[in-house]
Amino acid sequence: MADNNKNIDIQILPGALSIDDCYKFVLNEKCGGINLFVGTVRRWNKGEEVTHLFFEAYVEMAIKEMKKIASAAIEQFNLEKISIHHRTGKVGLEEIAVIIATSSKHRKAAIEACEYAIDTLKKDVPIWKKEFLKDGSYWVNSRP
Amino acid sequence: MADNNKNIDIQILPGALSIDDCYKFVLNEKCGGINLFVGTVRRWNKGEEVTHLFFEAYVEMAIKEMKKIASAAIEQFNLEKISIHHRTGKVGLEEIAVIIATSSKHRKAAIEACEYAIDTLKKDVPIWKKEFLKDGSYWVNSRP
Amino acid sequence: MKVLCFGVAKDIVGGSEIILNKEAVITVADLKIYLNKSYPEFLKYKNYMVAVNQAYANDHATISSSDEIAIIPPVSGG
Amino acid sequence: MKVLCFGVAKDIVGGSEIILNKEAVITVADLKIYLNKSYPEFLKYKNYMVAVNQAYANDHATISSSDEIAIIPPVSGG
Repeated sequence: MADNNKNIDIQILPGALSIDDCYKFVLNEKCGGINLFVGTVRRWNKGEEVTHLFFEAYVEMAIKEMKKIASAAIEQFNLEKISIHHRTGKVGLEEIAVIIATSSKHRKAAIEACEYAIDTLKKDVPIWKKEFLKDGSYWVNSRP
Repeated sequence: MADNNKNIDIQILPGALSIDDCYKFVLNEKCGGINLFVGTVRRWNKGEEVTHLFFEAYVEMAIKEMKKIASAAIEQFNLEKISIHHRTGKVGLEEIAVIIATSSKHRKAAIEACEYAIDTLKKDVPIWKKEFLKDGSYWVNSRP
Repeated sequence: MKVLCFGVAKDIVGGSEIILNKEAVITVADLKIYLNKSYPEFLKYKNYMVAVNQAYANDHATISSSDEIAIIPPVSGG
Repeated sequence: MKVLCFGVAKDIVGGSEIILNKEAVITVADLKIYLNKSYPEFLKYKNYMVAVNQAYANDHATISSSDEIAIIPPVSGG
């Protein structure tokens, strides 16, 4: 895992995320395929109108879990580099909540690793999303 | 297909491609997932050292084939939008040869549609890549 | 024993941490029983996890006041 | 009959298009036989395709000098 550290970029940020930052981190001359997944805030969720989201993170543990995901992705998919950035605080419509960028020699690995990473992030990483609707708000996955 | 046109952005460009342009095209408030595949030029290919690539396109037909791929991807994966940009001419190491961006309500569709689009592009679109090595050059897939 | 609270747990206990009246070593299962008794609203969210020293812990794990303990409601990042 | 050439086909014929000495309607298969005879190097790249009016055409398709015809060697975009 230590050897991978220079190939792993994990950040939890209170301000706007940058696709360019993630792209530049993973770009390198060994790779022909870069995949970026970008999670954005949408207005409609199951017929309800969202005004914005609020993300809270258990930052220290979230970073550890994100590093585990990154190391596992590098290992399983033979990636060169991976960057995972997650936003905290209030996030408006069409703004970016999360970016995952992966690079590998061949495209299939980069795409599949990215899908693995976002799926696992949503399952394991201690970050919580509060959805603000026109009429009220609730923590997603903890709605009574 | 006509209805899809405002959701499809196909470009073949002789200058540097912009991830930001593709991202902005597909971003919209109906979508929570955006996936970008970026094909870059790598230095090493099967042990040979590449100095640069040169792409030639049968532009009119390539655009038609790319539109077919885009329409099929929207249809099959229920995408909102798709952007496909391909470079022509000389492309240096770490520069971008192709970008595919997809947006959909949910992440899985965006990721899978992007993979479908790049796989199909490489199979069907009349664009040819000449690989320049330290000692010679050849058209990829037409090496004698 | 200090317990960090996030997401809906913060709303239930009314703050970002709670101090439990327990100094002896207990298990995660004991902690959950205690929490459910002290804050019955937790019973609505039975599938919360507990992290010990920034890693998920199972019900049999033991905890003491020197550990960093956190209530982890169902996550929803991304 | 004008035929557009791309990629390795351009190298084989020495230019971006060739004018064939055929004005009558023929099939794609006929065109390929003609090309392979006129430029034997095409035999090394047997898996090339022919496009008629900017769409892939099979061997049975007929072509005339009013069509836009192109030799499509194995593609390698992306």
